Amino acid sequence: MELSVRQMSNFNYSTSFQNAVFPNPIFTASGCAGSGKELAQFFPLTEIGAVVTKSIMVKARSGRPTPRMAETPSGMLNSIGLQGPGIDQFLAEDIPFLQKAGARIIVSIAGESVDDYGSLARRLRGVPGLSALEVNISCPNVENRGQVFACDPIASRSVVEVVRRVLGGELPIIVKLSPDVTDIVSIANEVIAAGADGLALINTLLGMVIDIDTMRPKLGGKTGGLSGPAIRPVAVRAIYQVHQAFPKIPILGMGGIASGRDALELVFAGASGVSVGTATFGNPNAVLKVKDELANLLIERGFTNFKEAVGFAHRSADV
Amino acid sequence: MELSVRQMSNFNYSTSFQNAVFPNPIFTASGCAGSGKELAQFFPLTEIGAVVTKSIMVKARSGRPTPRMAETPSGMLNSIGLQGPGIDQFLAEDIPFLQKAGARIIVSIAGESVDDYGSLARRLRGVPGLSALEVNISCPNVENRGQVFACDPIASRSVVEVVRRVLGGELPIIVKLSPDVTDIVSIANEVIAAGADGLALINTLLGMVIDIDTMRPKLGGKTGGLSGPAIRPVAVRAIYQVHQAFPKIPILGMGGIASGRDALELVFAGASGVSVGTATFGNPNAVLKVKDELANLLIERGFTNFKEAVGFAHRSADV
Amino acid sequence: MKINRRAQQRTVEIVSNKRVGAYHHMIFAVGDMALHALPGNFVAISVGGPGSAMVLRRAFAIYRTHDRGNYGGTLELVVAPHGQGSKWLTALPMHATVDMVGPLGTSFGIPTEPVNALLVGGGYGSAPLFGLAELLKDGGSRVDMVLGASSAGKIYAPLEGKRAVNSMTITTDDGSAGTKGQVVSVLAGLIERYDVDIIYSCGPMAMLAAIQDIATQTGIMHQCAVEEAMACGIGVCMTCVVPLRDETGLVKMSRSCIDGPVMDGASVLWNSSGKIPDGTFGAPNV
Amino acid sequence: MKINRRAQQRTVEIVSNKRVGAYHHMIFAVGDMALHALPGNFVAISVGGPGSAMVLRRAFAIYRTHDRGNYGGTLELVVAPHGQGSKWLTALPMHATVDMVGPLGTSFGIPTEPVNALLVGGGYGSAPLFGLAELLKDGGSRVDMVLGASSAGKIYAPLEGKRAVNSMTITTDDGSAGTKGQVVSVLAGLIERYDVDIIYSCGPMAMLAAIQDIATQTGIMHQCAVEEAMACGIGVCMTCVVPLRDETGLVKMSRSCIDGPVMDGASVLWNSSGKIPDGTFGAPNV
Ligand SMILES: Cc1cc2nc3c(=O)[nH]c(=O)nc-3n(C[C@H](O)[C@H](O)[C@H](O)COP(=O)(O)OP(=O)(O)OC[C@H]3O[C@@H](n4cnc5c(N)ncnc54)[C@H](O)[C@@H]3O)c2cc1C
Ligand SMILES: Cc1cc2nc3c(=O)[nH]c(=O)nc-3n(C[C@H](O)[C@H](O)[C@H](O)COP(=O)(O)OP(=O)(O)OC[C@H]3O[C@@H](n4cnc5c(N)ncnc54)[C@H](O)[C@@H]3O)c2cc1C
Ligand SMILES: Cc1cc2nc3c(=O)[nH]c(=O)nc-3n(C[C@H](O)[C@H](O)[C@H](O)COP(=O)(O)O)c2cc1C
Ligand SMILES: Cc1cc2nc3c(=O)[nH]c(=O)nc-3n(C[C@H](O)[C@H](O)[C@H](O)COP(=O)(O)O)c2cc1C
Ligand code: FES
Ligand code: FES
Repeated sequence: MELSVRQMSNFNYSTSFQNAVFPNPIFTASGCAGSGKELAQFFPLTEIGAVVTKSIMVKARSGRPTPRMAETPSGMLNSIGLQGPGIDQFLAEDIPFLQKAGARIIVSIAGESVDDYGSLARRLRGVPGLSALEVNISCPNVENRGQVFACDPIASRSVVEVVRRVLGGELPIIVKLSPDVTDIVSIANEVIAAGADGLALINTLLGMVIDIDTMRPKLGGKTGGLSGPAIRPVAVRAIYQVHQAFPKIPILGMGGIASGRDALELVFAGASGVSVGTATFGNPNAVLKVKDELANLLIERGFTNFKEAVGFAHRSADV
Repeated sequence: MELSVRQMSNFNYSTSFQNAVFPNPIFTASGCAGSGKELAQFFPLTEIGAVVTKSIMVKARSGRPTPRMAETPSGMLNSIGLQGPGIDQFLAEDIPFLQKAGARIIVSIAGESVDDYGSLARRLRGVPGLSALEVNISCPNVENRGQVFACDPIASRSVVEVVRRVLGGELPIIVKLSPDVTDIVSIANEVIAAGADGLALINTLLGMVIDIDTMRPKLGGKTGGLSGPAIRPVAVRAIYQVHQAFPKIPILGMGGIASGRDALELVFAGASGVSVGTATFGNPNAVLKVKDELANLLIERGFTNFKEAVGFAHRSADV
Repeated sequence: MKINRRAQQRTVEIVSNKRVGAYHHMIFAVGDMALHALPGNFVAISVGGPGSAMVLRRAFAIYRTHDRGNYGGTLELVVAPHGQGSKWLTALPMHATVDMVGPLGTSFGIPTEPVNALLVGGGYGSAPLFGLAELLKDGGSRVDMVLGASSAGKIYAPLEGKRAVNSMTITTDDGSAGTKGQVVSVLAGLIERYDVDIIYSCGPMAMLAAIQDIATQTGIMHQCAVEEAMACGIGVCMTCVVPLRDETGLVKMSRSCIDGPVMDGASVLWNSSGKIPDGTFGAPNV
Repeated sequence: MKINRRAQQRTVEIVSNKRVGAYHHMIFAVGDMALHALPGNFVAISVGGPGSAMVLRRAFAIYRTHDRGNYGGTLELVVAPHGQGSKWLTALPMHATVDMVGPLGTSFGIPTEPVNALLVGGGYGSAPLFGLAELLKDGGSRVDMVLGASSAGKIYAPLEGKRAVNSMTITTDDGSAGTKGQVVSVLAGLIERYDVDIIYSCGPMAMLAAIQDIATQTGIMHQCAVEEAMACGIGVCMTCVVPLRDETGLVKMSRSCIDGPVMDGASVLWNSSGKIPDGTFGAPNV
């Protein structure tokens, strides 16, 4: 510990997603950090790489009925249903707070139609102090019988094309993919072709819990998203596959990260940044913990630069 | 407990998959019960609904290199790679043992080509004492760049058509699907159209663990199949969706079942039978434990017939 | 907005763990976390230890606190061994440590003038009411209490707590203690007898909803501590919401961990588990 | 085929748990499970308790057993607190219970005639060798032992164990006890000095492979207890395989939990982690 801290000064922890540079690669995960205010009670938001906001939509949204959560073995299901105040109130209240707190900001956007994504990008284009957009395409597309965008290569592509067109080269676009697909590499391929600068992997897996006492689905929304350590092996696999196919595209990894050793798996698989989601529910200081532990583990392994470790498992695997 | 046992006499625990009838619905999971001999050391195989054999292939197969397993939070990865002796030795050694032990037998078959499945069905057609075939289509199709059959609706369909043609109406066919697909209901639809009598849900999820000390994938086969309680919410969801779409097709459910309460979730979601896999590794008597606990839970809830409970969450959800 | 300004995360030691009826009364040495807790606040505790499959904290209403004593500041809980998490917690020995975050959430509002207060608790829901009773008494209020549970063992009412209130009424579903029936069946009588100005309550959602009905009928104030399933307890996950009408009349799905657990009973749209009430901010247009 | 005919699953009590150097020497009251254990057998223990995220048992070589005593039959292990599972186990207090399956696997073969045996252990791999030494001595054999580890604290060699053998050689990588270096560096000398007929070994795979090299060169028998990661320990999962040549010359991926852990060193195709040796039964045609 002593040693690590001493050596820290020589360790370059910074990472980048296209032109966006972050002092360290540990971010919050979308939907798992409230508006930022709540976590700021536990640590200064400047300490972490970036705050990824909950996915914001064009209009206010009540979300799904309760119960909205169920604990599962080493994980949880949630069915929040993207509750949020809509882009206007978000820009009026949440963004100014984050700016004042000095946080690096990645805004996550979500829409019900391709147009929604375009409108959101337009509203966000000129906002000062944003580092990147995360485009959450794990949303039902109302124009296509509610099929989730991320499950349809064509729809995924259309969303990214629109956002790219609106933004020009102004802000890096990180597209967040769902693991609930037959071939995540082919979806990645589409969104990269459409102009994604980076990918966020993975969103939650679709799951269900049945309450054995009421004998019906436990969640108000019936199904929910599975997150937490349970899904980490799926995240590692998805990141490994996508990094293998597109080694130059930076990946923001997430899925069950609660410690430095967990984050290290994602980094070796190919993640240039790591978001911490569910772990924050169990430990308000989880993001900081992951940040400190990961640095120590990398230093112990002789890395002097975080970026050298990204995708290392691919290089060492063929030795 | 007392009470439950007394009432047991009035409780009808039997289940059926088309014309195959089983005294109770708790089976082993393919690949998780050795050849049956090993478990017979712990309890008589007649006690459980059926033994589902490890997937047998046409030829002998060495499987993947070691390491073949990694423990993960509430789960494990395996990359056995379908090690087995091939159908000849299987028929000469494993089947006679199971027959002698009085076990009800479901043979799981796996192939590298559509023809393989046909050959296997031909070899098994006349074998006395089999209750059903489980068709494991989560195998790479060597004729189609190694794409897993279960990920391709057309290939899945072809396999089932061939097996159906060879078997005629002789043995029920239970087709085992992979959860690693964008739309499991559409795959189910194909295999049902091709003649499946039942479905087995779910096979493992594709995952990876990276060893943070060697800094490379931990498994010899790099990726592996994720099983255990971690995946239970995915199994419940898949079973619920498929039962909703095809309420008359019996489902053999599996994925993280280690107790009666776990099994009950699957039954309420729509499973007519429940296979216990990974839990046997943690507890050699897990299959029996699940069987006893599930019966007690059903009796406590006033069910007198197991079959009434199948899919109950669908009926109670809309009250 | 209240953002748990005084919340701390710390490792705290169990200095007492005693079974009392169906519950465990547990005392933790929490240092200055005890200084800031008010009746109605709760704490969130990690359960299961390292290597546990349980990833979420469990919330517990604070029963009472002491600023100083043999163990420095202490904080007390009344815990029902219910599922895996609470069973793990109540099985811990003396001197074991747990990770605790607190104090969290809103607290009961204390009137500036003396009033006639009726405190209603269901099961372990009595826990936060004793500290509240003390505060109210200190302010010169009359405090009557009614506690209900399924059976006698599930009434948590320590002797000193009983003594501190002006009257104590007990109801049990099975009649094993006090009046047979539910708390709501005795409320109307008590409200009249003691000329009640305000009801404070804590217990299962169905009980709170029923109390609100009576409060509405009788036109008296009702502050209640709700109990929605919480994943984080600190306002970051949006799982714990209840539909709440704000000052402007707008109904929002509001977090019971941050905008609650103590809420104005008249502002809650009760019996809406499983649905989004029509007109809620952002509700789907049907 | 040996199918663990005598294996039992039972809840057993910890009757002693003492730190010895880098290890914990643990004694369990196991009833008649102790009757059937032979040197080389192992047990598989559930770790983490209820609600644990660890779903697989951990295997431990049996150090020794006693049929009867204060606690009835007892079984002893030497456990290194390594990862989450073994740390949980070694942290358990006296009288805690664990779920144990055993005895499992093959045991060391004992010659019918007296021989000169060399027993080689790496780290906690010494554990099963003391019981083996006793059996060999009872049969009139000469028993020499060599134990190696990275440093002195990782040599497990209780006094009575040392006394029971004809000679004891210690090696450590850092020279903190005995000869500096690895066990294999002293083997050739010992084989010659004691006119060794057979080597018995237990320890990390790399050590066993190196011993086999020497055994092959010197043309002597070598029985070793291998240690592949095991998911089930009872032969049902096929994770624990090593390539093993059978009597007919056929190489098969064989389960180290059932066809082992004790194997004939000359039959194992060493250094094949990460590959399937060419010609293995069912190997892919390249
Ligand atoms: C604000 C608040 C105050 C509480 N105060 C107390 C208290 O003083 N004493 C006490 O014994 N318990 C209290 N609870 C309930 C407590 O948090 C646990 O939910 C309960 O102990 C069951 O957890 P478990 O792990 O034993 O059960 P499990 O069934 O294993 O819990 C699984 C999940 O469901 C949630 N859950 C289960 N039951 C409830 C419930 N009734 N309410 C909310 N969530 C639930 C759990 O929090 C957990 O996330 C309170 C809950 C809240 C939200
Ligand atoms: C036949 C056999 C005999 C053994 N005898 C002993 C003994 O006498 N004393 C002792 O301390 N340990 C022994 N081990 C190792 C022991 O089973 C555990 O693997 C070890 O304690 C590490 O487990 P963990 O939970 O602490 O580590 P973790 O790293 O949490 O384990 C994760 C997984 O990897 C496996 N694993 C990790 N290290 C090893 C290893 N070296 N060998 C095999 N699997 C491993 C674990 O079993 C577990 O499934 C033996 C293993 C085998 C197969
Ligand atoms: C309660 C909750 C809310 C979430 N909300 C969002 C969201 O608004 N947008 C999004 O892209 N992902 C959302 N996610 C997914 C997470 O950002 C993350 O991808 C996923 O949970 C996996 O990471 P974890 O295991 O660390 O939580 C949410 C997850 C949870 C648990
Ligand atoms: C070690 C291991 C081997 C398996 N082998 C097979 C197999 O040969 N054929 C098959 O269809 N499924 C196989 N499976 C998948 C299981 O049958 C089951 O579908 C899956 O593990 C989920 O159930 P569980 O969580 O109870 O293990 C295997 C699983 C494991 C863990
Ligand atoms: S419990 Fe997470 S927001 Fe209230
Ligand atoms: S550990 Fe399962 S077969 Fe050997």
